[in-house]
Amino acid sequence: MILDIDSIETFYGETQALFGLSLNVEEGEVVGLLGPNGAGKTTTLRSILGLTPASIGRIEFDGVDITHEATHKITRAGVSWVPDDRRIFPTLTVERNLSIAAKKTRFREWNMGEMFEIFSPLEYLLHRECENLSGGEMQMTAIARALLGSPGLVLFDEPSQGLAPKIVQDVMQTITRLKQEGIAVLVVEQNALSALEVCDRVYVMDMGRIVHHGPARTLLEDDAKRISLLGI
Amino acid sequence: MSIQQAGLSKKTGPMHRAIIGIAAAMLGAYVAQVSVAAAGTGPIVIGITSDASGQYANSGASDRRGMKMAIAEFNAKGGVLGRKIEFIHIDTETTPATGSRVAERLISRDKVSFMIGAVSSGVANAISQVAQKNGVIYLNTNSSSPTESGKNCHRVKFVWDGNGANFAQAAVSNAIDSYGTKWQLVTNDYVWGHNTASATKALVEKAGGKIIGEILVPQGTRDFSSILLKIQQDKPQVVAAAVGGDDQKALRQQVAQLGMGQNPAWINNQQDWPDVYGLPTDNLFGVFGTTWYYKLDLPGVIDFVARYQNMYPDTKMKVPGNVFYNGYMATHSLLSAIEAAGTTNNHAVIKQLEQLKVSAADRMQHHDAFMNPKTHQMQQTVYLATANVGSSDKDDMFKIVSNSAPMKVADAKAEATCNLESFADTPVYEP
Amino acid sequence: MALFEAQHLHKRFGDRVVLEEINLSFEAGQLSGIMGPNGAGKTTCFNVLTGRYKPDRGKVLFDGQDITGMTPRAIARKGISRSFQIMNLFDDFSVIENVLIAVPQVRDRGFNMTRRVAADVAAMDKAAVVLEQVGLQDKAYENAGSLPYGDRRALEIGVALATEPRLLFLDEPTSGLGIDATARLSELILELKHAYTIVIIEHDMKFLFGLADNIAVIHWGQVITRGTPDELRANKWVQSSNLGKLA
Amino acid sequence: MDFLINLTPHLVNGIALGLLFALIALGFMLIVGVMEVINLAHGSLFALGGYFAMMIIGVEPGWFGPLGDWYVGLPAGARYSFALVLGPIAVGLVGMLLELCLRGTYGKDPLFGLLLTFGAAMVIEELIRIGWGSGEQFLQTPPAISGAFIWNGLIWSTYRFFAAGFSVAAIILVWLFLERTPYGAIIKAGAHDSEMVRALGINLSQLRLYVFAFGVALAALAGIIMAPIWGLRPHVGVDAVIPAFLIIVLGGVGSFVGAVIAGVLVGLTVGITGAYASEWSLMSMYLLLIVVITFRARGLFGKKSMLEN
Amino acid sequence: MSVPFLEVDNLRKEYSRGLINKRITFSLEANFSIEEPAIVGMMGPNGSGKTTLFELITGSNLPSSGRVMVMGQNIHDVRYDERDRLAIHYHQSYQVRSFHRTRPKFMMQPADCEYPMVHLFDEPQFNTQDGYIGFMLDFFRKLRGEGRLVFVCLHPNEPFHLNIMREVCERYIFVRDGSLTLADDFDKLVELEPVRDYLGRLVDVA
Amino acid sequence: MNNNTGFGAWITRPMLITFAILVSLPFWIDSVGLYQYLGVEIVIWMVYALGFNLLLGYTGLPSFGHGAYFGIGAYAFGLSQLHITESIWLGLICAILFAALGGAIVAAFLSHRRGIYYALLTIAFGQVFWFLSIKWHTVTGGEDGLLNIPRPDLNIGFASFSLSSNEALYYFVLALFVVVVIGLWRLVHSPYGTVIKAIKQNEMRTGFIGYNVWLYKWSVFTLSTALAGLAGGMFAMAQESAYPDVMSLHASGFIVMMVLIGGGMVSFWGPVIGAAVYFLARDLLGSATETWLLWYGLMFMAMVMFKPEGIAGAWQGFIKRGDASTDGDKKPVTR
Repeated sequence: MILDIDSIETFYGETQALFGLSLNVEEGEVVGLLGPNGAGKTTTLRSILGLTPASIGRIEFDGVDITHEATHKITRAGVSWVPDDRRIFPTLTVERNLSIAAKKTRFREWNMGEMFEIFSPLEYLLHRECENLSGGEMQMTAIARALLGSPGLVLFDEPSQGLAPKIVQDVMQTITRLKQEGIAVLVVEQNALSALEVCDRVYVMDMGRIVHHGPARTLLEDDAKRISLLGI
Repeated sequence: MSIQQAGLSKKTGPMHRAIIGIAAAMLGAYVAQVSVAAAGTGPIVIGITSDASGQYANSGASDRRGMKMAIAEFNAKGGVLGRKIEFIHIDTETTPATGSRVAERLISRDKVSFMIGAVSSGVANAISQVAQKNGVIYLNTNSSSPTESGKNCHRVKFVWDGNGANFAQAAVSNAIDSYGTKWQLVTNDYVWGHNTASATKALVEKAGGKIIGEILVPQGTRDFSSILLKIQQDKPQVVAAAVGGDDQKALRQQVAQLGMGQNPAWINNQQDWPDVYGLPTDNLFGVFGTTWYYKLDLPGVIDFVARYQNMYPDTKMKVPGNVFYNGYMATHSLLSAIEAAGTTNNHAVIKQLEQLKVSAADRMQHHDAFMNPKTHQMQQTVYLATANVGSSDKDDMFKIVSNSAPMKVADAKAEATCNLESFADTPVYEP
Repeated sequence: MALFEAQHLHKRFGDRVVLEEINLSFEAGQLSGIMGPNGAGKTTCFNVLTGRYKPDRGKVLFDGQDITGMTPRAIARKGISRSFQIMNLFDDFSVIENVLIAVPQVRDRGFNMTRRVAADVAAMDKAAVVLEQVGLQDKAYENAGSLPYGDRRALEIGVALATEPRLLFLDEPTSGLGIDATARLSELILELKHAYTIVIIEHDMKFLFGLADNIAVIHWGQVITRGTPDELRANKWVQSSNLGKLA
Repeated sequence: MDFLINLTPHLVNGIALGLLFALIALGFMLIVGVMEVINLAHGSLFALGGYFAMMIIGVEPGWFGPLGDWYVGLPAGARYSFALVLGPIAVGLVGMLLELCLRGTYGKDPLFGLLLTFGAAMVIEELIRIGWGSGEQFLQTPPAISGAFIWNGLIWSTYRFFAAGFSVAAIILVWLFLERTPYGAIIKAGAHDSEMVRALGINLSQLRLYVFAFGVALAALAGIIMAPIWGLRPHVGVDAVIPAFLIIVLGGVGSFVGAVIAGVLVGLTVGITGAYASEWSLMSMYLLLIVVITFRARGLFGKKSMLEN
Repeated sequence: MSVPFLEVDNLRKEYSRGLINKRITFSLEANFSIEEPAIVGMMGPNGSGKTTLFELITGSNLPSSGRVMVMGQNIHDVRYDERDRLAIHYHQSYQVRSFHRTRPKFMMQPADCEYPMVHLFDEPQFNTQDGYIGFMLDFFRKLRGEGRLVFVCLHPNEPFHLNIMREVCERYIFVRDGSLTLADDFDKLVELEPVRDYLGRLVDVA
Repeated sequence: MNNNTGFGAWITRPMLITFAILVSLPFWIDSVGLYQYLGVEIVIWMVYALGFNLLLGYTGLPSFGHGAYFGIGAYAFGLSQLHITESIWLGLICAILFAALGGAIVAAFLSHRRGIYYALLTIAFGQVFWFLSIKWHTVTGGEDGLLNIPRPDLNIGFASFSLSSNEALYYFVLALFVVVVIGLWRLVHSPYGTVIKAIKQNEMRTGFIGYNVWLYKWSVFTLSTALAGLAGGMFAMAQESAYPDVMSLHASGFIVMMVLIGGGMVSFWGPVIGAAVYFLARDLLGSATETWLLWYGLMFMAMVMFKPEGIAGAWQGFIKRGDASTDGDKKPVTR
């Protein structure tokens, strides 16, 4: 098991956002985390990353307790993050954005050439300042940045949000590729249908709790259940 | 207080008690450090009010050493009127408002007998005002503003340093003869600067010189480059600088950098020893006034320097300077005056000080000195000095150029502007 | 004539055109919707309409009066009120204080330095009414900063309501709400619909289709189409979308 | 025409002065821009730099054994260069200590960082006073850059031009460092989005520590350069921190180019008023600021910053 | 109409790398003109130069040679802040224009229009789920109806993308590796060998 | 803050305790090793700090040049006594009016600004006033200040009291302090007080619910400078002089320190505590050691690092924790 979250509770100041949340991800597995806005999906990712550490409960990554570890150490252990708003550094070039993320971990290492292969436009964008990139280009940069960190687990936060379908498709292909390489993926999605197609298992959250958990196929096939849980 | 405490704690529980406990402990610390000076019998307590932080901290320290040496010497003789002499020092921060508060504190809480010490005229004013209100004698040891013995004079205040007008008197005619008649003034744009400059101006014009311009620089100026360029463009023969404090230090440095210290000739009002000690001699620019120098070839000077070195073996300044000298002399004269008066009654001591005459030998100066009873300024020898370039002794920085008798350099304007309070208006104070 | 009208609004930020050509009008007593995909310029449009930004070109009319370029304050005093997408409350105040400060009577006495706020019974009553409207009457003395998300959304609307607006703008009120909370919000807005003229910005079409009398679709900083929910729903692409399938 | 001829030296002088101001503001800007901390201890550390340099140059034979004696035997220029390198490093270490104290204030009202450094300024100034006394000190400069030269019939200080040239070099180097090196990229990234930087595996606390130390070292460098012009006394820092603050706001918080331009602008203003209305030369700086900020809320090149809230 | 709507006149753009030993990494050539209002569909893979062409048309990118005339005005002679009155580039969700500023404002001409004449939609988000497509297509038609020239650029990867293009567009431009191929209707377009090659199995669906 | 007990009452228990301590002060101040004059200064600075906190603590506007208005008050008091007529009321009214006038003009420039730009503009204006006070020496006496300002008798129509003793003066400034405290307490619980607190929390939203934020920011600055002027006038009375250095940047920095140490950001009483602690610490340290700045600076740093909400904040936390431990089940840890 690469990621094991055991009944964590997370607070923002005095407001509680997660209530005894547990989930796990196996190596090379793609797990979806679905649910409405404000359900606590992003908070879950932030807790894993140590940006908003859980106050109660335990998070293990790769067999090590990372609940109260510093963010940079968690990342160096092999967790990469593709945030929903990309958070590309706008004053830097694409190349710098990528190079400051590059590092070695015990997991598979990626190089720039592979990035160009996955996202061909990156090559000619390399020396552009990121301020002027389009949304899709930013997303490519964000994903490439995450991969260059040699992750064993990639956290995708709403990867399809605000993207052209073609790019969404690219992103989903990338996720499939990661799976083939044995890298685990936890993907947070609102746009649930596209996510369901690539996921092995899904968790559905609401109000800071897991309200459903099971194979992705079940939800894909069971319309009634899907609509009651996800509204689509 | 204990009743209040009980009342409070009953109502409000343990936290209040804890806090009140802490407060009580704090106040207790205060009580512990109160030194009680009962009037008339106990030790004579001198409140030292020299600056320990701010612009004049360094001079303040030197001033203080002078006073302490005088006090130590009297104590060694058994004190004054059979009473030991003690002192309390509180920092006035080179800030008049703090000066006021410190004076209030020293008088009302510490019950001091006398107050001594000032470098900044603003602080001296503030202290003297409180002192006058209470009738406490105050010695302004080292501030050289003409207003101290002019419009801001007080019955209880005595001024021991030469002032800007004295120094200008000594310098101007000398400089016109040696360097030329085309003068430019560089004046710090505040009261002291203006007073000093106008004194210089009057003297220059009287002696047949011509002022070609006056450059006003605001207090706090650190960069004089544009002003130095302007001086070069205007080509005066003599520049009379009335620039004080840190501004003067920066100006000195920048003049030295340009090698402009000799041409044009600089007339600088005064350079206090602690301000220049340790600097290279080319940093002392021009001709300036002082009241004393440790290499004066007079009897007693060598012994005085030896006493200094004996008492302060670790201080950075290996030899005493004018600020130390003024602090020492003022304290010494005050204590002598008390002895002469036979009482610490302020009116009696003031009268003694007003008719103070000190021989040249006792003051280690070239001429006899005396207190001017109308302005309460010590009338003393004023020396002109310049940098002792090429000296091998690091301490021997000044070359004394001339000395002037007190009457020759008297501040004529002071008597006209000074209006001392009557004795009747000065409360009796007998510590 | 429409209560509120926007004509040819154009807005840039530096080298970025955000609104190209916006023409809108809202009738009194109706609930109008503005919708569009993410980043279409909805929020900027909203900010221009409510005076937070001044348009580079174009006019905004309220009740026949030109209010273009007026300060938010002046616009608010004319009777236009708005809520915010990113919550904008007075976090250190209690819930009732948040509402109280928005009540016009309190506002008119804003420079009164001696009267006790809490003693102003009329204003307190008014605030209580608003709290009841948005369902927060039980939490009146809780700190706004520590309310749960859904309640903060409701309070956001409550503050806007307390100003007794003639026109109420709501900016993405469902943003961040779960299914239940969204449903409750729908009910709340349906209630308010009887009393106020409301304009809602939303990217959630389903939510708007259920509430609005008419809808303008904004994209690329322009109104690309407008109509009643039924008209819009008739579009074959809407039919074949998730929305159509559900509707 | 005469007026123009008279004016030219003042323009040259003003620009030189402005470059010095820019150098003084450089470290301050870096810390404000990257960490959003207004470091009021900038001035005291500026002074500390001068004192450290003085100590390094003034080593006397016998202090540190044979190595010290070898060092004392070096020419003045070499010792001065040592001071230029070691002084800032030493102050950088002091800065690191201060940064550790500052950690608690991150993410809170920027006022707290400002106040903490205000306290630190008092402490450092007092420590200087305890260590070196409150008197005026003198920083030796090597003969090659001392003295004066005559140009256009006027005497100019060699050192001032060395200092201005040095400022230009320092400004360019810092700019290159920020723009052209991966470290600069990390610093800029950290300034923009500290959370994301952490999530990329960069140790943010360490980054802040180094950036603070670097900014403070630049303050020390400015202190060493300015000491021979302004003199060296414990409270000399006050003269540095206010212009630095002013230049940053004038140029716009977070803008490198803005700070440099604002520095030169302030230098020109002070220089020219110094020549023609010298009694207003200090005030002109503040009036310039009031005028600029009245019309341009965020300074000349400012971006939105957390410090506005 | 005497003046053509859009005249792309021997336009050439090269990107190169290396200071001394210059290597051309990308080049685009275009030469065409469109006389009247139309909806023009543009297709081609990512990185083929579609966006660059749009940037050149809106004046936010400088050509290596050649010129772009919009409504008879050379776009690069029009004031920077008014170029979008002639041709506007809808890039993802908003329009970013970063100009290489070469001349001061007073040396340039003002634009002749209030509302843009040429609208370039760069990869609009055609998402079947949210239902906006229909409104977008209506909007293209509306602009066309008001006498505007509309470009819709797409990199189709779903059958319905092709259907959309066929439904709204009147003319087509295919871009690949920096060179343009023009077609007057959809059928002609898909007959072209490079297009078939590019679309692969999608063509069969179409 | 203060939602339950005494919310907006005219007089509250802490107020009575404070007044009681201060009224009894002359009877015990000497026996704890302090001196009456210090009491006068402390109470004056409390007024100044309270006025300043209206700006910093309640409206969230940092002013680092507030000394200027304190100084203007002092000069206005002095000049009116020296050149018009000796009257306490005239002097204090002049002090308030001129300081408020200066404040009003400056506030007109400031009130559109926020954060660092606000702070820096206040510094710039503060420096301008300070500079003018030295430059305009024909009026202000330059760096020597305005000296020998009379301390006129207090004339309240039917009777007249001499204020020449520090005790008498103390009771006079205390009376003004009481008026200021009650007035400010009222003000911060009035609609006006609510609005300025709202501006501190969310300036934009305050504008959007129809308040003229600019006008409130302007008025609160002016009000705060008027109080600074009043304090300055009293200070001139106490010192019988007016000096430019109270206008310096340093002095302005000290008032900020005072208010924060006391806990002005979280409590009405913060500035009162702060002024007292500041003067006591300074007096104690200043007489104990020459390096008092070092210790004071360290104390201040420790305060910001460990208790940034100040003494009043620490006190509140202390009480809160006490409450929590006694009735822990009343307050659930989680929702």
